[in-house]
Amino acid sequence: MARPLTYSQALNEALALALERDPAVYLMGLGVPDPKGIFGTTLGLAQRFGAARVFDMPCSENAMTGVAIGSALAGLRPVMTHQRIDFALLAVEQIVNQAAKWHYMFGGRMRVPLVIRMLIGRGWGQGPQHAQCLHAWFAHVPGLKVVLPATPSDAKGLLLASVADNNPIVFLEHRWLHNVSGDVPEGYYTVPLGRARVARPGKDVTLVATSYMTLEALRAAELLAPLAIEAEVIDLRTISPLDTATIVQSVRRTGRLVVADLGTRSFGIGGEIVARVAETDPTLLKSPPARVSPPDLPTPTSPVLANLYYPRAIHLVAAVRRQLGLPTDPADLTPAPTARLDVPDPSFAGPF
Amino acid sequence: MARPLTYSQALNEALALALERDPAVYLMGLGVPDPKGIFGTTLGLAQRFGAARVFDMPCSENAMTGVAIGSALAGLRPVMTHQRIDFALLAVEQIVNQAAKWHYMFGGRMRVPLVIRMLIGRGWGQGPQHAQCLHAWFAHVPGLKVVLPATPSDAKGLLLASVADNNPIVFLEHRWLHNVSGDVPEGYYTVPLGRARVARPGKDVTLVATSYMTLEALRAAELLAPLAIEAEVIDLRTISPLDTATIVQSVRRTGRLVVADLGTRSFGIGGEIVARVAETDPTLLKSPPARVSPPDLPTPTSPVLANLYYPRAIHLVAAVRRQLGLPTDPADLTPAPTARLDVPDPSFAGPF
Amino acid sequence: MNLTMSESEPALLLRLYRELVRLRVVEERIAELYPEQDMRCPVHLSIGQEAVPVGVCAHLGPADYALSGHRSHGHYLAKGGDLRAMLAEIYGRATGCSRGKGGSMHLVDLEAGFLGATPIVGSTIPIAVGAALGAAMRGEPRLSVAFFGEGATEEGVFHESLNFATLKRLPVLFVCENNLYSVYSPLEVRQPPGRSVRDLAAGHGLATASGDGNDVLAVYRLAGEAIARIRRGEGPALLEFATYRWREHCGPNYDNQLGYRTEAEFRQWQARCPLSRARAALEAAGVSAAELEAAELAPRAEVDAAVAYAKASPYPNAADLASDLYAAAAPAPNPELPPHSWPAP
Amino acid sequence: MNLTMSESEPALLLRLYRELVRLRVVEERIAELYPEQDMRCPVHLSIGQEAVPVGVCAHLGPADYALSGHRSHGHYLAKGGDLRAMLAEIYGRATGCSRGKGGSMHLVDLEAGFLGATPIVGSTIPIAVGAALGAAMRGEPRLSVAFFGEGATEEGVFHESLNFATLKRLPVLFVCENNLYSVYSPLEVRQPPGRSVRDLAAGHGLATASGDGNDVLAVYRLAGEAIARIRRGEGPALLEFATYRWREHCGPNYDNQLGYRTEAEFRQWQARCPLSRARAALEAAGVSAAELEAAELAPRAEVDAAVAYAKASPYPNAADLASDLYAAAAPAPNPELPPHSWPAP
Ligand SMILES: Cc1ncc(C[n+]2csc(CCOP(=O)(O)OP(=O)(O)O)c2C)c(N)n1
Ligand SMILES: Cc1ncc(C[n+]2csc(CCOP(=O)(O)OP(=O)(O)O)c2C)c(N)n1
Ligand SMILES: [Mg+2]
Ligand SMILES: [Mg+2]
Repeated sequence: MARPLTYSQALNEALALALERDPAVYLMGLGVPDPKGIFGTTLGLAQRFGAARVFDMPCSENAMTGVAIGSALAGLRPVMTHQRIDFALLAVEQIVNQAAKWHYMFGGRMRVPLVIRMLIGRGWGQGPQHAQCLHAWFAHVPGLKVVLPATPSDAKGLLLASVADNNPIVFLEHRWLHNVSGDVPEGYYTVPLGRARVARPGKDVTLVATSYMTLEALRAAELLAPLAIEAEVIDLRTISPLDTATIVQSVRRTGRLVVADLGTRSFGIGGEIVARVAETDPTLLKSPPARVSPPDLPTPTSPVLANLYYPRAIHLVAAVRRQLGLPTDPADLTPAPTARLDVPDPSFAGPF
Repeated sequence: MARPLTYSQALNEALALALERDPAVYLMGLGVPDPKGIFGTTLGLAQRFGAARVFDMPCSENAMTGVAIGSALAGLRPVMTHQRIDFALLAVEQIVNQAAKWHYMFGGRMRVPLVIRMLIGRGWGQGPQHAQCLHAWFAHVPGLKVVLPATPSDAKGLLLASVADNNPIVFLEHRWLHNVSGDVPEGYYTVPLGRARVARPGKDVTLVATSYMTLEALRAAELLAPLAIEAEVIDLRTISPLDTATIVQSVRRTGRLVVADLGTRSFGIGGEIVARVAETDPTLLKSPPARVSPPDLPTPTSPVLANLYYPRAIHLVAAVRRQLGLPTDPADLTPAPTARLDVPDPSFAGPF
Repeated sequence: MNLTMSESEPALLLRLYRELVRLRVVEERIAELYPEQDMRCPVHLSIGQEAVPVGVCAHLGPADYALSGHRSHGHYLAKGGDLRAMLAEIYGRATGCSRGKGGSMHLVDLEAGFLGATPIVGSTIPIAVGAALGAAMRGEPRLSVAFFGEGATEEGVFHESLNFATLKRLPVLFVCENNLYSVYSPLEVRQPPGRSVRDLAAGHGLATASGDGNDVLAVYRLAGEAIARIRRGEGPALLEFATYRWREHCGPNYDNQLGYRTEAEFRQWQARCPLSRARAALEAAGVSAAELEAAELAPRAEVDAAVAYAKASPYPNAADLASDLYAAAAPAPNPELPPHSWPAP
Repeated sequence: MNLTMSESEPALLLRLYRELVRLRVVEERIAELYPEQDMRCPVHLSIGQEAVPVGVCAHLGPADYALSGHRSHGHYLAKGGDLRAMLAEIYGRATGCSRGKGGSMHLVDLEAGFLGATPIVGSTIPIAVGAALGAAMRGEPRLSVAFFGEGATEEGVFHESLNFATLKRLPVLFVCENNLYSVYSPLEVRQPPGRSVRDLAAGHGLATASGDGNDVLAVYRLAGEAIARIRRGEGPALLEFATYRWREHCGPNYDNQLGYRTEAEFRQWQARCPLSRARAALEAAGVSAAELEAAELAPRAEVDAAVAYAKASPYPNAADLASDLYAAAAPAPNPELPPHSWPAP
């Protein structure tokens, strides 16, 4: 039976199920057992499963990733958490040189079942060092899988699939999703890695999104509907493996492609998606494809600048309109300086 | 007056000129003053400019990058070296969170003139942890510039431009280029960052390459010439900033695009280049564009596997032929197991 | 627990006390205004920890460098940073010290020698070492100070930085404020029992000392000795100070109700308030109540004016978004740079 | 400098000597064959440093874990790794321990408990700690050993690893082979004068000792004490051994002519050859020349056979290129896993 849960409750439930089913699973990360429980996702788990299986760690992201890898080699299934992806940059050597490659470089003899949860920060002045979205980096590394759930039920099912997988997984949670609610099935289930989801069918344009941008894409589709433009929204769910077939099939029908991304534009995932379509057949595209993403800039802190930095549904709408020869007045895209766009909803007050 | 120099001699000359012109310039890195002198590029400089300006460092890539940044804030112009890009993964936090962002995030008040030279290893069993090409990563980071010279004269001019630039620069040298010779002008000159070079003009297909792949692209153009196919070879020289105009102008004329890259295929620079063309106008492309690059795998060590891993001129030729409806027998692309393709030339014996 | 003072010290202590009060008043004002939701960025208050920045920075001039992390307001102000520019920055205004791009976690004031604060734990430590290297190589008699918490000593970069600074005998002072917690995580889950940052650092071979971080005179004395040593060219030093954060890790509130630390522990540390202790010592030394009250009132006008300035300041505009991605071309090499006087190791 | 031996030790020393000789013979054969250009990968020989792997691994069983870095042949072999699979790996063959994907810098032998070697300086140290954590959490009485050079102690991850291992009292032994150089860089350009790795480590609060790394019995004794302590559950330990690499950093040749170290230094260390010293002690203890010669000849046949095996082995084929990128789906959770016996800290 499905019931409404928030994204963070769904993750909490997934972690509890994973811990319950397999004694090899353990959780570790800065603040994992603390009273805030990683935005609620780990609340109660230390109490229920014990401090030996749910524990905090020193501020040593690099070594602790190595520790997680070593424990995986020794038969455990670690789930590690970083409260911001930016902090995990200290651990890139272990993630990329080690975790991603041990299976291949030891001829299949070693395996590293390791889930690294990383939060993608946003809003309320997270600024240049607490709000990066570097999923494109990890997708570029052979041997990693990269998961970006958009809904509570996918969050649960993809996390359980990630824990069950025998490979290192980069599992990215957008901070603006934790409080979003949706129906979540009870009990244990997995959502397969590598398969996109058609979040809304449509025939006029394909909007490809991941994670939080799926919500903006769905909003854009609603804004387009009254103009008699039926947008198909594809939620990629995982970007590595990337479900090219679902994207191409959609563009074959719609002839138009807009990619909505969280990361900065150049050398991000948008380029890969556009390229895969163009490589299949550039004549599928009735008009130049578009990428909607933050500009190639660090994230500014001032809310006024952040408002200008992040694209929203209306930017997707404008991109679609442009493809259809319906221009948009740029002024319509510029938020009022006083607009409170740095929080997902008014209940979200304060820095996190 | 230009005279023939090797790529590493050209770099050595550039470093000497930089040290000579500006007392703020200094060089640091593992082995910089050692008897091998970073494949010859730093030979003699410690003797000439003194141990206070040309020095070795502890095996502490992360802190030493921070040290370089701090010294840049204090008015120096460090040139740092990593003998393999793989080692620099330990320093990604400093490069990406710090160096790339200090100018922007402090509102233009700070600047970090810092050149980070990184060697892209290849050949003779460098394998999974000594042969990665992660230039796409750095190009995805706003605030960095990413330079990949292909010729000795560009190596010198681009290195001098990089040292003169007031921003953090990732300067990537492919190991197979150090012994390549070419005419190099005497004295001080700079090659501007952000401008591609048409290495060979042609009208039938555009081959876009960087660094060592420029040599393979030129070879491919020669192989195509007898078939009456005139390939235009573009050497990007820098990928951030990326000279989109030169690429698009060429594809406008040729209608065909093949990107030759050093890094693994997915989410690499090839996708960005294809996307920029498609975004400009997908109808420019008379046939599906192609990316020629290593597959999405870690680098294997066995020479037999490495032979299969790295694409060569014949793979570019095959990609062009396919676009023109002239298929290639796959067997022609498979090297003999005993082929010695893991060295640039027979004089290159041994691990480095 | 009591401050001890020689005859000549009341004037010094009064000077330090004024600065302690100033830091406290600024941050209490931030805490008061934060719920208005106009400071839209994380703030990490150092209320309770003021004695360390004040005691250390009293020995520094604007030519000296300082760097800090997420909890940097005190270091910025004690180092001479511009209060108005700091508040404007927290308010996201174009007049902010980082022109609104950085917020509370990215303060800078070049004129004051405050080279920057960034909130990645430990990451400005090597940058401070690099600034010291730069000063040394340019032959400038500057000193560089890295401020950080005990959590930062768990990052490998801390050790790498100490090793290099000691190897090159650089003019850098490492100042660790050990406030027992990293966010809600107590020392027990992060460091072996009995660990002292000072002993840990000593293995690298630099000079070390530790002291009471809530006793501004104790801080002042230890810092004075360490800094004199560094200025004499005897190489880097590390100071560890025991202190305590009063408010929540991030934000304006108290958070003992969360249960990660006991109310008793909190009270014990509040009883050791660096301001109250300095005040008591000043009273005991005969400083008049009127003089003390004047000292306590003095910063209020400055803070009122700075808040008004910040709030009245313009926001950045759309053109500012894309500015400052890249620094402009280099000026021609500067022939007036002082010759390199830094001896090769 | 002379080995001292109690009455009962000749048998032990003879056993250790056999292993020292074996390592030496294997690596000298590699050096001899390398110029044929059929081993097409970097090799970092440990000739001169054999006493450390031999003395330490004599206390380990196949259930214990070991990890190493770029200079791992000795650790792999002493830990019981399969010689044929190692040579086949260096020859890039499908029968190699990593099926040709890894080469000399990526050795592994699960049956022998050699979990892996990788050539990023310092990076397997935390992995060894993690393996110890895994063993502890699963209630298995295994011990984990991290082998590394003194260069690796300059990487921050070394310190982070020591801190966590000590915090959790994990069954891990850190073994540092201090051979004075990192590639061509002497200690003076990397670490402050007088630095000892042992003292540096001691700041973390774990047990430490240092000794003569060219005296196999000294290594054996120190390792024995440390390992007994760890097996008693008293937490991690670190051993630092002074030793010296004879050949070039990477490759089969001698390289003193480069001038980064003196011929005199080299000769002094060669005079302290771990094999010669063990042999002299055995002679002094009355072991016959015939027995010693037999010990010295014994490995030759094994090595000949292993080289022949490696050279005759097939290369990987095109299908192998893309295999093993991802590990197959997990088996169902294993209900037979031992219950968690690791106490919460
Ligand atoms: C590398 C990194 N890891 C984690 C964090 C999250 N974080 C922010 S502040 C903080 C606490 C650090 O503790 P400490 O250094 O003792 O400073 P304090 O907050 O106690 O002043 C942490 C873990 C971070 N900013 N950077
Ligand atoms: C992170 C990293 N930095 C640099 C290198 C290059 N490198 C390979 S081996 C080596 C020497 C390390 O010295 P040490 O740890 O003392 O080992 P030794 O070679 O002396 O056995 C270096 C610097 C590397 N492999 N990894
Ligand atoms: Mg703290
Ligand atoms: Mg060494």
